[in-house]
Amino acid sequence: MRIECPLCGERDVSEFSYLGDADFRLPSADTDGLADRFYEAVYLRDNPSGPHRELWYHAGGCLCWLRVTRNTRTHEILGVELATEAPRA
Amino acid sequence: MRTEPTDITCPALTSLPTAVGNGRGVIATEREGLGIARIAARKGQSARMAELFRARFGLEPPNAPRRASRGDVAIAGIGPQTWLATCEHAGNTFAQSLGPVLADCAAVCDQSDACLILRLTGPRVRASLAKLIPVDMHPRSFRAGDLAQTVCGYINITLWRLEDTVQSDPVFEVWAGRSLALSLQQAISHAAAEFGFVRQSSTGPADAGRRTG
Amino acid sequence: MRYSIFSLLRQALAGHRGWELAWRDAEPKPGYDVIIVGGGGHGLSTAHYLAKVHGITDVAVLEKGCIGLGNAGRNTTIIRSNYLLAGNNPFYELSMKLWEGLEQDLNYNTMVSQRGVLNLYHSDSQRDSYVRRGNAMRLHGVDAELLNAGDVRRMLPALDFDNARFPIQGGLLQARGGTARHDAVVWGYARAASGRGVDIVQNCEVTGFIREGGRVVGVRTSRGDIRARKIGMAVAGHTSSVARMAGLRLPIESHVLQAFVSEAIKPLVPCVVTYGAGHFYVSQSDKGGLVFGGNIDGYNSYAQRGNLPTVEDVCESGMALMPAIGRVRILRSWGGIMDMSMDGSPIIDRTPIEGLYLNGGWCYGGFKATPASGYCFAHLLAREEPHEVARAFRLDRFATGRLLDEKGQGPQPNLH
Amino acid sequence: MSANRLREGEGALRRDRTLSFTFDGKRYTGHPGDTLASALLASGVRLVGRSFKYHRPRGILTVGSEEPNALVELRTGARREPNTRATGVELFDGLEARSQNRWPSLRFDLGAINSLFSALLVAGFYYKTFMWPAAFWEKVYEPAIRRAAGLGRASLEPDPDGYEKAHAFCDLLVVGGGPAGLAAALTAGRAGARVILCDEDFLLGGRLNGDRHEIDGEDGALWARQTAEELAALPEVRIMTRTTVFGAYDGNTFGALERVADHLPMPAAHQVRQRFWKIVARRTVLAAGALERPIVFGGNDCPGVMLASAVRTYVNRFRVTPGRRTAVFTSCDDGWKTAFDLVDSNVEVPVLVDARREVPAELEGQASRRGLRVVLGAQILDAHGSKGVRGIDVRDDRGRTSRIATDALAVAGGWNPNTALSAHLGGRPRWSDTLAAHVPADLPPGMIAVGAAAGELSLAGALRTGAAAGRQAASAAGFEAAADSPPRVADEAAGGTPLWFVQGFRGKAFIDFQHDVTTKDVAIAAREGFHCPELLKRYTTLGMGTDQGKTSALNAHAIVAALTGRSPADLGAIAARPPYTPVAIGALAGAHRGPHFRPCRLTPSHRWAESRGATFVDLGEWRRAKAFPLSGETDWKRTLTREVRSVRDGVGVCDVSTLGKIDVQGADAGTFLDRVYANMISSLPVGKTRYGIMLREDGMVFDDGTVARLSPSHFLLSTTSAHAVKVLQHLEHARQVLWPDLDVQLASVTEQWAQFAVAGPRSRALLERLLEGVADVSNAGFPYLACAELQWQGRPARLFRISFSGELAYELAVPARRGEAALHAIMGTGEDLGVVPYGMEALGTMRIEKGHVAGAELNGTTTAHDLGLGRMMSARKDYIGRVLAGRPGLSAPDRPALIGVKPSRPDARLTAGAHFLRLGAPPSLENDEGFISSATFSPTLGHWIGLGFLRGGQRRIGERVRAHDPLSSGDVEVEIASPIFYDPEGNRLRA
Repeated sequence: MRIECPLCGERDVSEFSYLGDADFRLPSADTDGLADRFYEAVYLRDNPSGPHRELWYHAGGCLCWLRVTRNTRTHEILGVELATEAPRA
Repeated sequence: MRTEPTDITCPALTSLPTAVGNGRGVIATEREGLGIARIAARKGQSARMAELFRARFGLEPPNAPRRASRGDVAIAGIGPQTWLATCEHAGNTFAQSLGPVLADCAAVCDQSDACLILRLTGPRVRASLAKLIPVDMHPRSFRAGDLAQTVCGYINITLWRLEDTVQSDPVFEVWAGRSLALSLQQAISHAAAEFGFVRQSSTGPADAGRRTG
Repeated sequence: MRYSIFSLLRQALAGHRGWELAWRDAEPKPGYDVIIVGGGGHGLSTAHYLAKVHGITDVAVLEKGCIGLGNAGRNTTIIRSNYLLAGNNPFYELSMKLWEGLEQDLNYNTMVSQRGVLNLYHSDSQRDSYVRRGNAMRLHGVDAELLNAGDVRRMLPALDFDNARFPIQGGLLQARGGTARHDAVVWGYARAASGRGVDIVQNCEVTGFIREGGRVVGVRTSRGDIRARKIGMAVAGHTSSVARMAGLRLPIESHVLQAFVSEAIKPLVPCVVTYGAGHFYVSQSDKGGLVFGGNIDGYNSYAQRGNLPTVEDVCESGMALMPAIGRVRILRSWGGIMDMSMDGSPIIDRTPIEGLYLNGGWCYGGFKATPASGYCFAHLLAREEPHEVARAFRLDRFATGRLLDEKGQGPQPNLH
Repeated sequence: MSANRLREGEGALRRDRTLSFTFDGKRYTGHPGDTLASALLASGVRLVGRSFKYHRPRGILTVGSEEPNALVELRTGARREPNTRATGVELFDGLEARSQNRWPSLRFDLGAINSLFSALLVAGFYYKTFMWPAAFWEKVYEPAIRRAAGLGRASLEPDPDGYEKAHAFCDLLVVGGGPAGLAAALTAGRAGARVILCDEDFLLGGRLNGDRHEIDGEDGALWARQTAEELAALPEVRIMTRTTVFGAYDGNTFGALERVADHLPMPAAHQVRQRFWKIVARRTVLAAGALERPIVFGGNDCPGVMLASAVRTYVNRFRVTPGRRTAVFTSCDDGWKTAFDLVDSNVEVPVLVDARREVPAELEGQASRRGLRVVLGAQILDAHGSKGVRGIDVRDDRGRTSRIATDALAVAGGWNPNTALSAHLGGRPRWSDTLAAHVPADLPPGMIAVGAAAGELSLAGALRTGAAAGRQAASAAGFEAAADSPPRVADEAAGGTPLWFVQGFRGKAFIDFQHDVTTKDVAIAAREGFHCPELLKRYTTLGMGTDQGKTSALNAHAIVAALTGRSPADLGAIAARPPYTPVAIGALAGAHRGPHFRPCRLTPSHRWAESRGATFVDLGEWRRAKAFPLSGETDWKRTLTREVRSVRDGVGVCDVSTLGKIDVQGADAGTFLDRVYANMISSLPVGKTRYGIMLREDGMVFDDGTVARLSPSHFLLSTTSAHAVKVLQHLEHARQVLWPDLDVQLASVTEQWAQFAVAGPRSRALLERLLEGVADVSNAGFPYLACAELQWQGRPARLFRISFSGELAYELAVPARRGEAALHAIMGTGEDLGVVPYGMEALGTMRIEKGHVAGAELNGTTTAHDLGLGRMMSARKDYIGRVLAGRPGLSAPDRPALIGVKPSRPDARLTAGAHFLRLGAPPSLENDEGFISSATFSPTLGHWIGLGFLRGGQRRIGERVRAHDPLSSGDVEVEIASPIFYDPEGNRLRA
């Protein structure tokens, strides 16, 4: 598997480390039922069979966090963006 | 007891042989005395940082994994709004002098002691590096001035290519953490052994490799 | 037909023409007491114990393809009960006890081989944590033994004791651990369950759940709707996907774990060995192949295959541990989809949906758990309460913070 | 002249040189260009191995890497290679090979007795028996089965040869150097594209070397040679012979194994044995050819029965005939070529049997021109002969059976395209009725199949499809290939009607030769319901041998299909998995073995420590000084005691450079750190240091360390050595993903600074001298937890008043290159103060005496409360981990919490890992109340002490419990104490 780092170019997967579901969002402190929201954010991550938006860290390169869209059934990479620049939709 | 030994990147390197295998397929020399500063622009200040740097050194900080140099000073892009600047013979004073200049628009960290820097050249340097580094170093793909941050075995490295030598051998510089200097040299000399690996004492200024005239 | 040397002799004389189907290839009925989704080891053992222990035989096991071709047929066949936490240890020990009597229970030789499982340690801190784990095992009456480097050298002379980056200091041995023939376990449970009246329905893919009011009352399948009072999921690897059909989100990610087998060689590795300074475990099959593996690839995946970085990491660790295998060749590699839970431990519990029960999150520890998993899941389905050794495997433990994190890695599945 | 070597013709041999080798100790000869297989055949050796289960005599079946039978142990001693295919071994002078899986000898093998029980040893017999009496399985049956396991013997010694990895990148990777592959490489290479051409053979050309062809009017083998020369001359083309592309992976990455020195007696100095290539290719051309399949009939495993194409290659390329009389059994046109080539090489062909009633007239014409005896519409039922074929039973179209004498039989059952690589990424090959075989379908992105691999069995088709694919790949990379006209070749008959198996045979008919799977086994499996291909394979072990079913899988499916009234198409293809052919584990490990398994990080004082005779310990990647024993100090306890006492009573120095150091700057640095640390950081004054803990998002403690504030917008963090990299990743995540709006810059400065702890009551005296005129280190001028940036010896330096030992202590940081010099200065300056270096043992002991938590306590399952650090969790701000730390399970009062323990009997020893039980309570999980996490002998207190976690924690101080350790040192009664054994008030470090 090769990931196109927006900065470094296409690199082997061995340079990256994986975090998972990129739509993971920290609830803001004022939400009610905060504990439940946090439980969902931290433990109930998206795990689709197919396209998946996920966070990768270029640990063996520029140390950037990336939002990668990848098909978990075919391992095809569908898109990569810097976490700092990606729309946080 | 000797109380004032000179600076040493990795004392243990002295235990390594200076030649492995026969021939001079790969020649390694350690770069010394370099002043190295890591520059990270403050939020929204990268343009200002570039402007100040240009004013001071007449160099444009690249916004890509490229290296630009002028005289003793060079600067390379290593990340978003992040650069690595070097200055010959300047040692720790480089970052110290740069700090105040950029203070309001960038964080400057002295890295002069943080890395081993090996300059690698010789007719078989590409073949040897191909055994270690998962990046395409074909002359068409990795040009003079290009930079790559990648891994060499399990060692994080920064690598860039300088102008070829007069014998038109390619010239690379490989950076790795000081504590890993021994492991890195072992890996490189092992990979180059079949072509002949030679380690020389330190080089002159950054662009000694460049063709003269 | 009862299997024995005599049935074999009789058939030999009859030119082997009298063998019957190992298990009935059943047509689905319109309804059952219990439906088990998933014809892997866990689903089939659940069906077996439902019938045998609880007398519930109106059971169907639904499998989308042929039985036993998921993780039950893709693992490295290791069985052990060397666990640290009180929530895990008794469960896996029950499993070990069931393994020890499985041939007779099933009248099928699952080739359980208690050749020992040895975890090597390479540092003082690693030894300390093994001592802690070994003592926890002893507290539950599980066999555990601490070996020093000399003991290990006597057991496994081919390991690297003299030239290693991380020298072997000793190991934690569970002599009762070992291996079993994974396919035979599936076939044995299938045959035994089928013999007690359980319907094993192959090529029957569940495509959805039938809901009435709040509860689940059946499944929609590629072979039509089938109703049931209770439905148990045993589809580790695809638990998220099946649960999603019922509108459930679970603390589980699917990851790929690669495994490898070498060409058959004469006996070299007498027991199961785990390298402590890298990702590598190995045993030798009864056919002579070295069966080994390492860490999961580390990214969510539903493709039953992995990539080279893991292959290299495994082989490097193997060579660091056992430099004599340098010229032994890898014959085949494959990948299985692991249900990686958020704390590295499984879930056997009711779901928030009435009538739907969950058995999953086995990470890469599922094979050794096959007997106890079925035993405890059957208990839950039959008695509506968790079996005493599976009390900790609750679905709500992530919300309550009563976690079962053997490695202390936290909510990061690819680190467990 | 050896028995079966043809007199005339060079083939691809160099007859001018003779190589000698031994097989089972007997000496033979061959020539450069021979394989072990061709040389054995030439020497008249037919029996080369024994089968796995029945130990049946086996010969050479094929000429390539699909060989199931001819496996040998190659080389000797530490270089012994089990299960090596004789067909793939390039002959070298002095080669030593031995047959396998036989005892006492190959000709007389006692294991063959299994054949007598073959009626019992059928598919699945293991599972149906050995069950009673229960005890016997473990003690008798299973050990016996394991002893019988395996084919060859691996060496027990470390592999003496070297391996390495290499990376390559190209526009086009061509897999296979036959006509199709050569055409593809040539077209793309001429256009200027970067091409890599791999072939597992040592000679390019593929079937061009095995068959007789004409290309542009000249010999096909010559055309191959000339093409190879032109390719070699192209600057951007890399030809890799002896290289097998064994796997396709994601991202157009391929694994390939180059056998660098396997054709030599041993590798040269600095030469590796094999090189593992990771090739990234824009486009891939799959030109791996096709594999011929056998026909299943009685005694078809008898040595001398070979694939027809293999016979042809032995004749044309190696100038060897498998027997003086060689019959041919075919169901396709291709088989006839073998008969023709044999006859043309003056080898007697007693009969050509074709199962078809009608064949192309052109073939019959050629046959009669050669006076060849042909029987159409006939089948061979059985081959006879114990250790080699002597005769065959032929049943003609009228059902009459006659025996014909022959000492070899060439079998042509048709061709299976070699689809393996096309299916490694999950694509399933498609069934082709015309070929009666699977062809590549649903290929990996960027891969094109050509030639026989794509079902194009004719030479013309191979050249045409190859060139077209080469052109396509070139243009994809931006190069336009000239439209050369394809070479002229004669079109040939390549038809056939599949004959999977014959009926009415008498002997055993083998499908999988290596695993002795017969038609009977497959029938049993089908009868018992194991007819889906995966179950069939697992139940009968068919296709699980070293050849992975290359010659057996499809035949088996066809037979099951026939038994269950289906077509082979209905069964689908077995999933192909890497590696295509077996790959040595050593090659995949490359140079990462022994001491070079992983890199080793050395501290700035490493050489100095070595010179002081230090002992070292590996902690993760780092190698650190464990202790500095003086000569005569044989016992670790004496050294430890001296080092600890010297620090407690005088002054000691320790290299702490391994601690992670992270530079945090920016206007929002304070806010940022408040969010990642559980305690308040923004309130820290400039010039001060504070202890801090970070939690994981789930509320467990992640890491601890100090935070120093160098300026309002500049902080310096220290992390544990173990977590330095993980903490930076965690902070980068917070900075880039969680709060990208904050103005924060992060940089690791771990490698930049050498840092030394100078600890002990006399540390101030030492530093007063060392930093004279540089810094005021008095208690007033530089109180506990102070920090400062200095200029020392013309270099920047940093000074911190922090203490891990619990003594008055400082940490001095200097640029790493200056580390050794600084250490010399400290030692020199402190000489008369009695300064000593101390290592990890003393450091660890003093931190336990002081009750500081470390790795054993920060184990990822402990909360701040568990660690007695609950008060650090700020209630005045939000931070990572705050919310989930409040979950009932993490705040439950019954959670084991940090305590100290000391043995009731002062001379008793404590072990980390012991569990706490109430006195008198029987050992059981229910009674388990916690455990000892760290233990050490305390030189300060004169007895063992430990830290641990106990239900009820420090509420139970003074209580006596049992430290239960049946595993190592037995049980010890201990008293619960405060975790801080030494100077609880902290007077010493504030002194």
